[in-house]
Amino acid sequence: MSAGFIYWHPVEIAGSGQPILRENERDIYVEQSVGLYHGKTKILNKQKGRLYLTSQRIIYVDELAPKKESVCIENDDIMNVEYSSKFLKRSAKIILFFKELSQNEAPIEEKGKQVHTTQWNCPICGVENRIYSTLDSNGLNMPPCGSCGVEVDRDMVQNSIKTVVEDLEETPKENICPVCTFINHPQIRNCEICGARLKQSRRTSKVKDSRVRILLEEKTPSGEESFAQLSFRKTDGALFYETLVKQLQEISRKESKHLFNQNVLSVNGVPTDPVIDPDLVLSNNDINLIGITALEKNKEQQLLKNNIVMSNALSDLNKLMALAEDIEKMYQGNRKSKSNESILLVDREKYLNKNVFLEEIARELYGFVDSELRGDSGIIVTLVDLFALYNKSVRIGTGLISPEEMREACEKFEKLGLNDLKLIKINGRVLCLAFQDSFDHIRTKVLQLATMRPGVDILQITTELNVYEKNNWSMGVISEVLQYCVAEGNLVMDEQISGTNYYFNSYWKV
Amino acid sequence: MTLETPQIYKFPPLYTPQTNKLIRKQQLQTWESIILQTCAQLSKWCINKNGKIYDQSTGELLISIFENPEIQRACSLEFQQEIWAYMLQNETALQLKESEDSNMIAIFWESLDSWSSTILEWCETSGKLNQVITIYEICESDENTNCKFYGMPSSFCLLVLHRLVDRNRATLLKDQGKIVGVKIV
Amino acid sequence: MTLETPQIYKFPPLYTPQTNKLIRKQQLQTWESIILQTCAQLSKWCINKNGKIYDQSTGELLISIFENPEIQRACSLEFQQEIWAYMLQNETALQLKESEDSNMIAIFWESLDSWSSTILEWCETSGKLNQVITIYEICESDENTNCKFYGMPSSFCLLVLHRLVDRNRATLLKDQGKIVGVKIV
Amino acid sequence: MKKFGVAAFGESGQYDLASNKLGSQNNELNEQLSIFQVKLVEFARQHNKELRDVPRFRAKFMRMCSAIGIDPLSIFDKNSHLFHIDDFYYQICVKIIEICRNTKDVNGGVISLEELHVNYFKNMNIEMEDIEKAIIMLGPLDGGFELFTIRQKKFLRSVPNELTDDQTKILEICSIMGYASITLLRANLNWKRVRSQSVLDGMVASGLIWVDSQSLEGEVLYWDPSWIINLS
Repeated sequence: MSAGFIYWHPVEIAGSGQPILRENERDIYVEQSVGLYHGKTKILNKQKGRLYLTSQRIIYVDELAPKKESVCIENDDIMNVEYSSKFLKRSAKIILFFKELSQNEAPIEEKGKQVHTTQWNCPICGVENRIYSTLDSNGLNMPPCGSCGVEVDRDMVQNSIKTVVEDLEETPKENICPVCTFINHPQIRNCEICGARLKQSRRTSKVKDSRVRILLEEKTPSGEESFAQLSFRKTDGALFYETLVKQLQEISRKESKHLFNQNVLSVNGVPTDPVIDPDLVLSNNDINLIGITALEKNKEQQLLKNNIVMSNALSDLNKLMALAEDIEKMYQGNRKSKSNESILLVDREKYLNKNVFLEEIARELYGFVDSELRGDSGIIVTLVDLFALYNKSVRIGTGLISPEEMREACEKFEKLGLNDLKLIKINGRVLCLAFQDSFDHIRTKVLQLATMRPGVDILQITTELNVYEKNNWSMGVISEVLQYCVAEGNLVMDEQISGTNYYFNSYWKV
Repeated sequence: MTLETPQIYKFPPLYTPQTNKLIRKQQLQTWESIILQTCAQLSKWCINKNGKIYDQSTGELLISIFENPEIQRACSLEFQQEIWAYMLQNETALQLKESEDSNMIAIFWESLDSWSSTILEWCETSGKLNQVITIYEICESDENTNCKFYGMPSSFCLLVLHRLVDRNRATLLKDQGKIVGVKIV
Repeated sequence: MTLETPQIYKFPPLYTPQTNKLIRKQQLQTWESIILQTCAQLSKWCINKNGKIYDQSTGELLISIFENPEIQRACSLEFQQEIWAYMLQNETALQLKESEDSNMIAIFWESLDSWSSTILEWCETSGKLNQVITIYEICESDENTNCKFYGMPSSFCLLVLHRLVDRNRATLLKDQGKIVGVKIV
Repeated sequence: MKKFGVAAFGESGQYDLASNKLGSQNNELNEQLSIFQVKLVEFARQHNKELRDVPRFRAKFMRMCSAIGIDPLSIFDKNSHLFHIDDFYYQICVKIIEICRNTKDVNGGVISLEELHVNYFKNMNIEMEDIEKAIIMLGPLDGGFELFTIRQKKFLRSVPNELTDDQTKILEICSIMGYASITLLRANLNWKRVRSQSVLDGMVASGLIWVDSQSLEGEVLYWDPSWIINLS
């Protein structure tokens, strides 16, 4: 059982099919007809449902069996998010990368058995705030206040700061809720009475929650999966993605203020320049910025920030590289990022001899065709289309491959044991890559269609094949298959000025 | 009079020349049988190349074989030529040479032999053997209105008589090159 | 102001409905993108069915989309209907119901979702949350002249607000059936 | 725009109709971002060598380019490409396939090479022989991509079925005035009406020419669409 499964949690669903939200959980956005993937494989009977983004979780409510099949993912477990736009027939996807377990546990252990909580009340709105860790001593201002969101500077609040040290003698087995002191079951992440986050939640239990049913389509030969994918069938999911990114930034900002990167000098080898505070770059349109602080962040400030980033970015190469993501974020506002992270960098220079490189390309190609193009009835894709698709979506950033190499890689499938994908030539002229029985499958499909609906044309066939059944047949391939059926005598043509209609050949025996 | 056409006449691909060779051949055969059947039903010996058949008396268009208004389909001109070429080659039709009906085509919904034996048999029964008779007398004289060959155009009748000559059961009498009569033995 | 139109706008056959089905579909898509692009450039939310767009202030005709005087070509009325039907079906346009502008069509050169989020975001930044605001205040009040939705016709604004109601982020206040204000949460 | 086949992925022009912008962008911000884009391109050119040597930088930079919407082809010409010289040609191959698939429903799969060069590649100083070299490279993929010339004008066909002689003659006539008609065909090739009608109808059926029934002389004209490169 791969560790990835522990991130899926059960959800209680009301009779109406609506998820029952926790105490102070606020739902932000709903998306229709979404499918779930665990790693690269589809999760069976979780392919069509509604997706709720809330302030704490992403909840999937299945359409067919809401009570049984609905699951959710905690926002805290998500490390970062990737968006890949609609591509050919492949629907738009959001890839959620989960935090590794180890990272979760480290901060708690390090601090030994005690947990420090500091309380202070905000001079503006008087609300008593509490955070679970010590204040960074030299920080100029306090973290934003929970209700009015104002970051007050330290000395205004000096007298009311109280740090309380609680040590965790009581066995971790018990799970006392800090807000309403109700003792919860150790595995529960949110207090059942008031829904507040429980300290225990940090220690994600290793064992998979038994109430969740995850059946994968079939075990593909991929290793430990620590990411999930949300596939948007109807809309392009851009709005959902942008709101989710905002939400994750909100969470990470709250956390990162106290736990990570405190007064650290350089981040992965590139010195963090005090002038550039990562916050500076973020565009000002946070939806869920609460309270009056949102008022000051307006366009002028945004322009100022961008200028600082731009001038710094172009000072030298290292700076540019360090700010690559930030620059992408700057453009995030008006342009979806099209590139999707290729997990494995198959870079040409890395390989000594060409053969090994080609084998690696063949595996990457197989994975791409299998996950992106394969529909219910397999797939046939012309080599030319595949060449453009593969280079454009997977090879970006790691050097393209030549048509020559593409063909040689395809000829290696046999050797690599990936023999359910092979090169075929339709009508003796168009070279395609096809899954084992895809050609017979589509041929019978086309003949059936012609018998059921005499006089069908290529437009109707393509819609029928691709829309009603989840497939990615290109018009080029279908027209080749049609020509094949005509050549073998099963179909006869009715040529009109508006195009060609096809009939099943029921009169002239061949 | 309602004309029966075979089921396939309402099958749109019939009007598009099929690329598969085997099917193309059978398609031409189908057209040939449609044309023969239609001419037999309307007992038309010669029809225009464009496939339009008019009623002798009223001049009203009975049928245009190559066009089917019901399913808005029609054979292209090349395809029509191909069908005629097929029938000529199959000797189920013959291009009439005379200048003015150069676009008339004789349709043998019954073979020339069978026509020649019908006329031969008519001569024997009506005692016309060994006498000179004119083509008009064969085709249009009112006594053989009920004969099968009544109303046969003279050009067609000539073909039949030539067949009889080949079977040397008849000799043609020419007057300055124009055939006037025939003597059947 | 010079309006950019794609290359294909100067292609005469674009104005004739194409008989080839595939090309016809592509033609409709091209017309849809021309209309969306033109409305986006002129930031017009609703235009007349006949494709003529007038300048709000001067009333002078800016462009008549379906006619291209340069190459003396114009779309026939039925073809215009077909283009509108295609866009309605594609949900990139919407027929406005109210009686007096029955031949006005709302053009979504940006999706209703994005307009609703823009208005939502404006409410948050300008602190108008949880207050009752009128449509006039949103679209025509001079404080948000530089907002993208300034000058949006009220009928279009209503559509956007309904979308917000669907996302249960707003409630509409009706007074004898007529909508007077909206409260955005 | 709903498209089939590879055509579904395409260039998002300056009006990305599908993407809904959450932030309220106005022109200052847009301007600032485009100025930065230009500066970034120059910067990339100066640091070309460094970028090429460190694979990690190269990957990050390319990804940033595609996120910002800069077509890598526009930054590097032949001698300064990030990976190695051939990549430049592979990039052109991909772009050619993309454009052919995008415009297939408009020009029936026949595209004029001059227009392809002038409308798309010229401003990235990519020359005609680079394009032709890329097309030849596509050979091994057996995709039915083939070059042919009509009256010294080069065309690229991206659909497997070949043009008949009659169809080529008609495209020849179209290359003069942009359209063909029955009278024109009779005048130049003295084809009878029957023959030109059937060849023209065949071309319309296979999407090679468009019909125009509003011509001034009242006769139906058949226009050649192979010059149309970008649709937005």
